[in-house]
Amino acid sequence: MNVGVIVFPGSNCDHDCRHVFQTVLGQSVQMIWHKETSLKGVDAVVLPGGFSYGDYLRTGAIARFSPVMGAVKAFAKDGGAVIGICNGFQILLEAGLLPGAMLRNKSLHFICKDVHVKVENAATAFTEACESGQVLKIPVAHADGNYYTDPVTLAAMQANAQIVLRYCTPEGKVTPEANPNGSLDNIAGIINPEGNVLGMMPHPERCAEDVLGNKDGKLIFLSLLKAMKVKV
Amino acid sequence: MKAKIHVTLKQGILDPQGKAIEHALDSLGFKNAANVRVGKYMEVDVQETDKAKADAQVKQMCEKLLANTIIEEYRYELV
Amino acid sequence: MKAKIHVTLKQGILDPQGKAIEHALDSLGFKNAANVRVGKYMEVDVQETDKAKADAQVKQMCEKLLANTIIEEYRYELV
Amino acid sequence: MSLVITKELIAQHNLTDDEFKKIVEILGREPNLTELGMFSVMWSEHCSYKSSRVHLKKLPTTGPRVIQGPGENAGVVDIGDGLCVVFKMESHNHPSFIEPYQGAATGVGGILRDVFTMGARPIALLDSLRFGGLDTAKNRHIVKGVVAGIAGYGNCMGVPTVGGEVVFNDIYSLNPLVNAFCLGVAQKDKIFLGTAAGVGNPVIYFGSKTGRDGIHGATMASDSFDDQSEKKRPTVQVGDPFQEKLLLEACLELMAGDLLVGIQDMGAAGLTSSSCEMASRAGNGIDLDLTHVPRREPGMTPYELMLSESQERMLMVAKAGKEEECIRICKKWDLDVAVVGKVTGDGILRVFDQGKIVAEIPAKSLADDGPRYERPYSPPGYQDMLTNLNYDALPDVKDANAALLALLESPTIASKRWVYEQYDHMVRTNTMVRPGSDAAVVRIKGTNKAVAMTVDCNSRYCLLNPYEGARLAVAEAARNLACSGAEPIGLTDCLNFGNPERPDIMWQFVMAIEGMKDACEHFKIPIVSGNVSFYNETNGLSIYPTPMLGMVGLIESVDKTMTQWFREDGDDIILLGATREDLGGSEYLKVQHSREQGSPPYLNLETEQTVQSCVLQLIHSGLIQSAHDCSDGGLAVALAECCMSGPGQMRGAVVRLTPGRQRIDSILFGESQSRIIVSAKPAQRQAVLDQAQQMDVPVTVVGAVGGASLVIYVGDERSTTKTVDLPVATIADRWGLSLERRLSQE
Ligand SMILES: Nc1ncnc2c1ncn2[C@@H]1O[C@H](COP(=O)(O)OP(=O)(O)O)[C@@H](O)[C@H]1O
Ligand SMILES: [Mg+2]
Repeated sequence: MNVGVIVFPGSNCDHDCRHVFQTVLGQSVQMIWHKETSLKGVDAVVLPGGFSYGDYLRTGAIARFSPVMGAVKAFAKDGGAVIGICNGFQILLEAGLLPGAMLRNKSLHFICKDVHVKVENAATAFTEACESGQVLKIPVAHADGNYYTDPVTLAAMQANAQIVLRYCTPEGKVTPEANPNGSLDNIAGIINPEGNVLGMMPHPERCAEDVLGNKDGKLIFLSLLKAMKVKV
Repeated sequence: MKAKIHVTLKQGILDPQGKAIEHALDSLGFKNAANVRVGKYMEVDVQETDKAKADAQVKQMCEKLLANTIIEEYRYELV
Repeated sequence: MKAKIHVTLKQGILDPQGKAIEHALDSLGFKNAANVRVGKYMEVDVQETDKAKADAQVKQMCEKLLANTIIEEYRYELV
Repeated sequence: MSLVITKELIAQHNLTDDEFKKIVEILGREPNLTELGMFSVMWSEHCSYKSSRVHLKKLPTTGPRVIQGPGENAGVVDIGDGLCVVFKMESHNHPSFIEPYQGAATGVGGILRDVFTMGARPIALLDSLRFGGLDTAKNRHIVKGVVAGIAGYGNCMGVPTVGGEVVFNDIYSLNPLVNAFCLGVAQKDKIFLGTAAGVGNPVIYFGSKTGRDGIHGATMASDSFDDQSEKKRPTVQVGDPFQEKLLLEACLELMAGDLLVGIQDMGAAGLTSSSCEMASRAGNGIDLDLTHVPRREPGMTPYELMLSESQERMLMVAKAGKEEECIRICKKWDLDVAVVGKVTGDGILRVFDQGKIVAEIPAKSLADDGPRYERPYSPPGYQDMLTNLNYDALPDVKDANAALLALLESPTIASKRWVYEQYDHMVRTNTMVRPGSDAAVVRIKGTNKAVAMTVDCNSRYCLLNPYEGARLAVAEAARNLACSGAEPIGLTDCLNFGNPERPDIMWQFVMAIEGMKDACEHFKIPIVSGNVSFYNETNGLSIYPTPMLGMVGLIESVDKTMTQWFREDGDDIILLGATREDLGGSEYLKVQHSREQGSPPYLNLETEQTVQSCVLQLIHSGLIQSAHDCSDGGLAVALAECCMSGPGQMRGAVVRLTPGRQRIDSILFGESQSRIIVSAKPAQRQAVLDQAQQMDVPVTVVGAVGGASLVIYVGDERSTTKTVDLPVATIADRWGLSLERRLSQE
């Protein structure tokens, strides 16, 4: 598979995403500068974490106007697989590729720690290597992960099984205590109705290798390979 | 012309920053401070002498970039 | 009474946010937007009917908490 | 500039009459105002090391792995595989007191630039912090601001902050310390130096525009605080980490091409220091034309442009003909860039503005010919009072449970989770051992290796005996690395002291240098970079001597990495090293008896090294499951940490300590050195004991992992009194949430 990792000014998990696809999973990776207007024929697109444009104004607010975003939108519209992680998720929200918006964490602090998320929908291109209800331990690292959307949209997302990942306890209980940032309905990751655009706050690329002590995140990437019928 | 723009969270959206400040004011002894809301204030020089044109432009800036209308509302004045 | 408080960076202090927004506005085609400065806007209800007292309190709030007077300045109105 | 240089003006620039005379001698005339400003910053304590240089020379700086020692932006040490690590530590104390968030943030920005300016990609940050107690709102404000500032900058840069140190003591209330350490990785043959070689080569400015910020920052850092300091506030610099991230990527791209001769960041003293230092290192001069310098504000004078400390700026000397390519790359990253001068052969830093010469000074006299002082030093009269402590007047511990809880809750010992959870400590996906173990461990991609890093200094020990304190700091840092499975390969330091013009402070400094020297020579650890911060003093009250150390170790194979926490119920708990009656200077004496007195713990470097070698052997031969050094709070605290600091499940332990004739409190809480708690599967017990005995390391099986409580019997096998008996959940709660609870009061 040929994966495109978009590099915005201020992206800082771009190398980490490349490392996972290239070194851990043996796929080929293109780094795509935000000023490009074509995606060079890649099979899937990653919007990596970081602080695009310093997260000034609002997270993702400026990045969504980068020239490359036109191509990303077109790619998504054609059914191409797009995953936005952390800042990437925030950019997808600002770009309108996913519904809702991010508010400051309830604690107002940046939070970096392992959290647990429950796979609420294992029938997506990004989770099919997981069991339904499986609990994954994946770190978060953000200051604005407090997901918000209006009640109507939330109800629609619930009805369509668009809420893919929810913060939970290690045992899989979705409780307020397990919610690290105040996110609505403990939302950690959502997908579009068509099922080809995923946004998630936790960083699966940070836990995809034994040497880092945790491989839960690898399942997200393996799912994508499976969906694309790539053998690993 | 100078645009003075206020971007605030919509009514009904929880404002964690406002809450924190309210709490802090309270502990500092300002017991009669309540309903703190925090927003952004921006000043932009718009090099345009026609007021109507400038107005249209600032409105566009707000809609497109300066405010996220899912969670925020904006107002501005031109001086 | 409601205090409407503006906290802005002092003249000469670097405003990275303003710079980034200006740049973004430019790439969006708003070529005539310049000198973007970003500050905070806060509203606080002050449960106090005496205007002079309220004024003194809001000033104190700004000095003590709401503004970082080393790099920021503030102004407010009471309505 | 026809301004008359008055005595007041000279004094305002922190120059002495003699220093001014020397300037006149160098120039053969009176300086103009711009020149006076340039001399004043370059000859400030901060830039010239005028009080410390004669002593710093004593430190060992060479070794088989050392590629670049002190004298450049950062030190460079070989780690094999054609790679090297580049690291340094620096202080940003004064600015962080004035404006905690921006002060700390720009401190991180500065140390990052020092590392990437050498051609290395930064892969880890650590921060060593000293604050006053958390019972005042002002101190809490400083703590929150500093931590948020470090987070704000490091997180945005995408460089993980993987470790650090935070100590609380009221002596730091008016002089908090913010020391930041950064480590990067580079190819051994791709190191860039700050040199302006090659007459005719273009000098290029890039990064942010120049504003009026931080003018006189360097002189401020060389000045004590007093009630007048408020007035100096407009010098606050604001950091823009986003800009620095672009600067980093642009630098690495510039360096990947064959474009540059030399490069240096503009840190303290901005354009002045970067230009004269680069020229001086090459024995050249530079013609600098200020007309082209990108500026943020109109009307800036040459004085302001030369002295501004605006952040996120760099100066490079390109190969002739390559300027277009350099400019293209800078523009790609949206940076301001301009050719501002060229290298000359006459050794003069000549500054032009609008066609006129505004300054003309031999580069070498600015950069290297600053004054050197052999300041007088002698021990303070109160030194004996500090060390003489009558222990008989202090009752032994009655309620060890309460004493242990009080220690675990004391902010210096309590978990620093509240701090490091605000730092992105995992970005770049290298962090094998996160904050919370003895040292942070970061793997080196593309190899099977990892580096371990730690920052350490017990400044109370240094107060009581600066020579011993410095030796102890070196020993502790090395021990932390050993417990993580790493061999020390290099050291950087950040020497924080009071006013060097006071003989007692200078004595502390000189003694600390001697201590570092002796310990480093013994362990064969070279000091490859560092920084001195004097004048940490307010209204005559100076901080404890705080020679902060940042030590780097190498782990040859990632699977030989060790952590401090207990891993499995049923494992044996084994103590390496001997427990003496070492209560002097302990955290226990401070918390329980409000004393910061006595002699610091005894340290024998021989013994220390053997214990460290022993634990490394045990790790390499796969015999142990965990290793944790005993430091602040002694054995009881170390055991508690083994129980609860792990990322997974908490574990209890049952331990028996036999006292001999020692005080109970010294057994539980004394800070005897050269001790390490290891745990091992019972099947490995004999092998561990054999290994230790063979190396002559005192070794005792003291208990076993298991249960839900930490139980410590102090007495022989027959004694059934549980001196300590606390549920692990309780100690974890007190230790884990102490900082958060204290900081959440407004
Ligand atoms: N305490 C010290 N021990 C060893 N080297 C030191 C010490 N203090 C300063 N140095 C070295 O002196 C040089 C100048 O340091 P410094 O002025 O702090 O650098 P910068 O210009 O980057 O701020 C550096 O190479 C530094 O490593
Ligand atoms: Mg430097």
